[in-house]
Amino acid sequence: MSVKSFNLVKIRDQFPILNKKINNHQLVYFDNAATTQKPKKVINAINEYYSEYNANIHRGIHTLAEKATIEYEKTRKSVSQFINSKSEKEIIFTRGTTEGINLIASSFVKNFLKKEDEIIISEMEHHSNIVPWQMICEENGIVLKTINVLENGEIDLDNFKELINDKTKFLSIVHTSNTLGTVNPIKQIIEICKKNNITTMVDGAQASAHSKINVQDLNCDFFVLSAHKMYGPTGVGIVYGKEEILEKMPPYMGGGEMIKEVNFLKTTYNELPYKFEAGTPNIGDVIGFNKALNFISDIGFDNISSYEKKLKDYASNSLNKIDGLKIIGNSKNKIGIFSFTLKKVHYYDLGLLLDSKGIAIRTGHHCTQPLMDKFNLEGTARVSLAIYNSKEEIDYFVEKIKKLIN
Amino acid sequence: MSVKSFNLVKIRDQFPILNKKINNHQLVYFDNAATTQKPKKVINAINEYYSEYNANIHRGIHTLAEKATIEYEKTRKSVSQFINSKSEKEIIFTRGTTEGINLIASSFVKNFLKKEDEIIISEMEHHSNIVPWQMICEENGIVLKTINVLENGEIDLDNFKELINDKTKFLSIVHTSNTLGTVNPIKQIIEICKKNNITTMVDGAQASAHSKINVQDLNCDFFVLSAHKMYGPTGVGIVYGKEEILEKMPPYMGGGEMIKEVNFLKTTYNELPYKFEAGTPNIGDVIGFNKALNFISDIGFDNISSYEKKLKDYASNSLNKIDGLKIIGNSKNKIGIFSFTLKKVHYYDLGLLLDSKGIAIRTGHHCTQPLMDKFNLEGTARVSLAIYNSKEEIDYFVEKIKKLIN
Amino acid sequence: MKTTDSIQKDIINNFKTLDDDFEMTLNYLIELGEGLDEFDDKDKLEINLVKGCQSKVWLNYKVKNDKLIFSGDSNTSITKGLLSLLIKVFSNQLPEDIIKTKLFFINKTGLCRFIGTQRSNGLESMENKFKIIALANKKSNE
Amino acid sequence: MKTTDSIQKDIINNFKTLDDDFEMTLNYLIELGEGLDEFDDKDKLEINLVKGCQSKVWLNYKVKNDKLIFSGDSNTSITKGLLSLLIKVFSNQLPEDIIKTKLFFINKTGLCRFIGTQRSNGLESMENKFKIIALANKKSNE
Ligand SMILES: Cc1ncc(COP(=O)(O)O)c(C=O)c1O
Ligand SMILES: Cc1ncc(COP(=O)(O)O)c(C=O)c1O
Repeated sequence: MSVKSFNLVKIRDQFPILNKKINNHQLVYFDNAATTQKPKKVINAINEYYSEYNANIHRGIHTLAEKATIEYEKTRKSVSQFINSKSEKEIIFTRGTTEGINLIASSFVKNFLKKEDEIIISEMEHHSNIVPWQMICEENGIVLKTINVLENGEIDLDNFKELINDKTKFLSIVHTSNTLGTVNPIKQIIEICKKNNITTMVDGAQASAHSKINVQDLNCDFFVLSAHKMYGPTGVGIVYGKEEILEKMPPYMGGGEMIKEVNFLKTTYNELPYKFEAGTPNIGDVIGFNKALNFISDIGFDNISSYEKKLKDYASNSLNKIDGLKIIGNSKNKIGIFSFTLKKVHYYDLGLLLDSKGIAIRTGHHCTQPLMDKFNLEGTARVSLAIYNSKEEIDYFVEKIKKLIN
Repeated sequence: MSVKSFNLVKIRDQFPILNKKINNHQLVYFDNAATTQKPKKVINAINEYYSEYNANIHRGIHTLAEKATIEYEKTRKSVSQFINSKSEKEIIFTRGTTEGINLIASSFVKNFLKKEDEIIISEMEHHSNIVPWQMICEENGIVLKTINVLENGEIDLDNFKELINDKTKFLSIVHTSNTLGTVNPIKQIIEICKKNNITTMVDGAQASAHSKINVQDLNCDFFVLSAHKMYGPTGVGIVYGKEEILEKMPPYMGGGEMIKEVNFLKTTYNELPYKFEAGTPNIGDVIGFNKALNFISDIGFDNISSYEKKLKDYASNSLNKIDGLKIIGNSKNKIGIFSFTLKKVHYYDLGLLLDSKGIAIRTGHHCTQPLMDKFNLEGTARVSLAIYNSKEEIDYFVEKIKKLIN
Repeated sequence: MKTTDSIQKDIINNFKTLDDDFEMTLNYLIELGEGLDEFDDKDKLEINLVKGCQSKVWLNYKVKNDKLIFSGDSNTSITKGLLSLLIKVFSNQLPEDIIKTKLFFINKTGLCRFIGTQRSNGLESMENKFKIIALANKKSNE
Repeated sequence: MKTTDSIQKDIINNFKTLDDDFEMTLNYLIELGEGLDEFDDKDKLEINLVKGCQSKVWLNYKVKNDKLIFSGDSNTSITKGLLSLLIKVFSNQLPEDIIKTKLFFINKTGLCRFIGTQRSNGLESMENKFKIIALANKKSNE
């Protein structure tokens, strides 16, 4: 265990929304895979930026612009440390995971793959890690292949190896599934890819708030994430890319910031990371994101993993005791995300009925329709936990479900 | 004059940053073309969203998701009314003007223009309205032409007409120049385009906070803007497009939200406007933006135009009296943006020296290098005014400049 | 026979007693759904289907004295409750009256909460299904 | 001759008296710039140019007793002041000493404010220019 101590009450105190009443009940927020709540320090940082030093960045020389630029770039540095990238130049700000994947599809895959090359993804991907590849494949005659998912919600590694051939040039895979909770053996998968000269991208949207990410250790070429799933604001995401790869990629969007010199005859592009950041960025929220990273680091991943594992095991036990409840995704290595069906109650009814008791869960296909098809489901109910959730909340939730089905 | 009354003190009171001291002087913020400051109600709305009803939108059925979705979509409705679009479906949320232009380049121009077709822009465009066209033209063998700018900073309409030929298929032009302040005769330009079957895009980044935009009256096919230049938060922008044109355009990015059904064999896309909004959007700031639109509407464009015109004339007179000061851009129809050079002081020194007196101006090429080249300048100092600026601030600024050059 | 408008007014009055309480409203809706006549599983055909965001609705009808009699079902209890209200409004009415009807009870009962926002607007599809059926059964010479 | 480090320490002490006051610092910088020896316009050549974000700097040198004597100019007064400090540190030093020097006075004088953030980092280009000149003049057999 870390030397830092873990105090749930103190953590919950930092989230103003957790005091809210929903339909006359204390809010129980179990929709963390969709988006997490935000601690006061994140909200305050945004507030402070707009109240005290709002200015456009990078080109201004006045005091406000200087301060805003410094704070904005501090976040880049924090992200770099947070995921252990070699250099800050490897950190590009986007709107979120989805934009990040599109950036890589459009700037890397489109330019470095050719007709009949192959891309591998898996059956458990989020739509955001499917559709960009479908679009780019269709446009460029590239072939998209998908790794099977096993009945227990794990990736079929044998099938993965079978899919690889001389034409395989790119793999994009989810680190942690937003529907199944499965944590994939990313390092092993990337190692296999490296042996076969396959460029790799990891969708870290669901992973980054729950376990330490070390991109150098993973040795992935790209890693993408969303701030809003990490206690940070909406509208901010990151593309990590290895410097030598980002260097050779053409810009994604054109505009202010990403240029060195503009001329009607010849325009030259800026250096990394600015080459990929056209236009005024989401300054306020990038600055807020830094505080979310601080929030996580202050608790520490040792504490987070150990507490969240306990909570997950507790939830798993409790849910499994409910009559007619079936959990979809039972990987040994998983986080506190539980998709389930109930024999007697449709997930849509369940969602609304729990909402009437103050409990927020998600229902539907969770943007993973191919996975739903695989399991012959139209949708599920999903409980997804975060660092501020408690055993008491799980008890309350289980009690309410039991009442419903009896 | 409007029935609403105009009260500068009350307006200034809404902006917490205007009370700040910068280097021991009261802040005088004259960098509004880069980004405007934000009224308390915008800051509070963001704060409230994160403290009270933060949730991911559109697919959640619990109370928080429902509330967040409703508030998010309210902004779309407000924008639609603000620019008088026919339908809310015509309003697409982006990160800002730059992303909007790239969306149009990538989804419209790339798909509907062909080799040797021609695009017209002008010499006074912002880099964000140059580079995306350069990139798309180079990739697709399309030809980019530029309308001359006259010595007084107005567009050369005769030259524009000469540029049009059978191959001209697209025009993108700035409504109001961020460097010169020039307000272009957009309606007339679009009329000429319509007669020649040219699709039109208006860069409204600098226009939207200062005069009423009516896209149906303008009859443009596309209009783009940034919230952060309209007293709104960073990280939000709008693409307006005529419904029938947006309908036939393929999606820009792939991901969650923009799909109807995903399947490894065949994915179908969502309807407008969601087709163009892949991934979790910048929910908090979109909600904040609504309050910025309220702020503007509460004052009313009658009041805004009349006050800002007075202020502009006052500034123009005052600046013109300064020895060795030369204003670049003297169009009869312009807003309160003044780019200028001083005989005795380099703009960079001027920017820092004024900053030491609390005055924030911008210096450099203002992301319009081709325009700078045209006027044989490396850069200028730029004062850009907004609704909360005052004559007293202009007096203070002029006094400081006069001291400097004596 | 009551007009569609007066039926809607009755519904609004019934819901008033619930005092906008989320839970009571839900339970009442579910009860209403349970009160619907049994729907024959063999009528759960593609052509009778209305697809909402997270639920399915089947709608069938017969004609009796020129009036339309609707029957329906849903795979979720709450949507079934909503459906039962629409059936209450539209059943036993002439096609031309159905077509003319403007649904106003939804906004006045707090039910919009269960229909969901713009995105999951299954209600519009449901309403359309009723009206399309009505259109198809309208006397052609009118 | 003083070492580059001790010159830097002198500069830091001089700036201490300014008490981090933005305006006084600016004026002092401008004064320092004005104190630079006249730079011959005909030496304002492309090869002597260092391009910053918003300003231009020219740097020239001659060799005297194996030591490098720098001269320079800028089109902006404030950058010229900064340049004068760099010249103070590097002028009259042996190439190998220039190469070895780590600039630490910038961070300790509040001058980073005038060099700007990451983006407009003209200082790095200036420092590089000094060191490249030093490298080119280093005795080759060392
Ligand atoms: C695994 C996974 N990938 C991608 C995304 C898309 O992230 P965003 O909507 O923030 O772009 C999500 C979010 O739901 C996710 O869970
Ligand atoms: C005329 C004009 N167009 C486009 C832009 C780019 O806007 P943004 O940086 O918000 O994308 C600007 C902003 O400076 C502008 O002034």
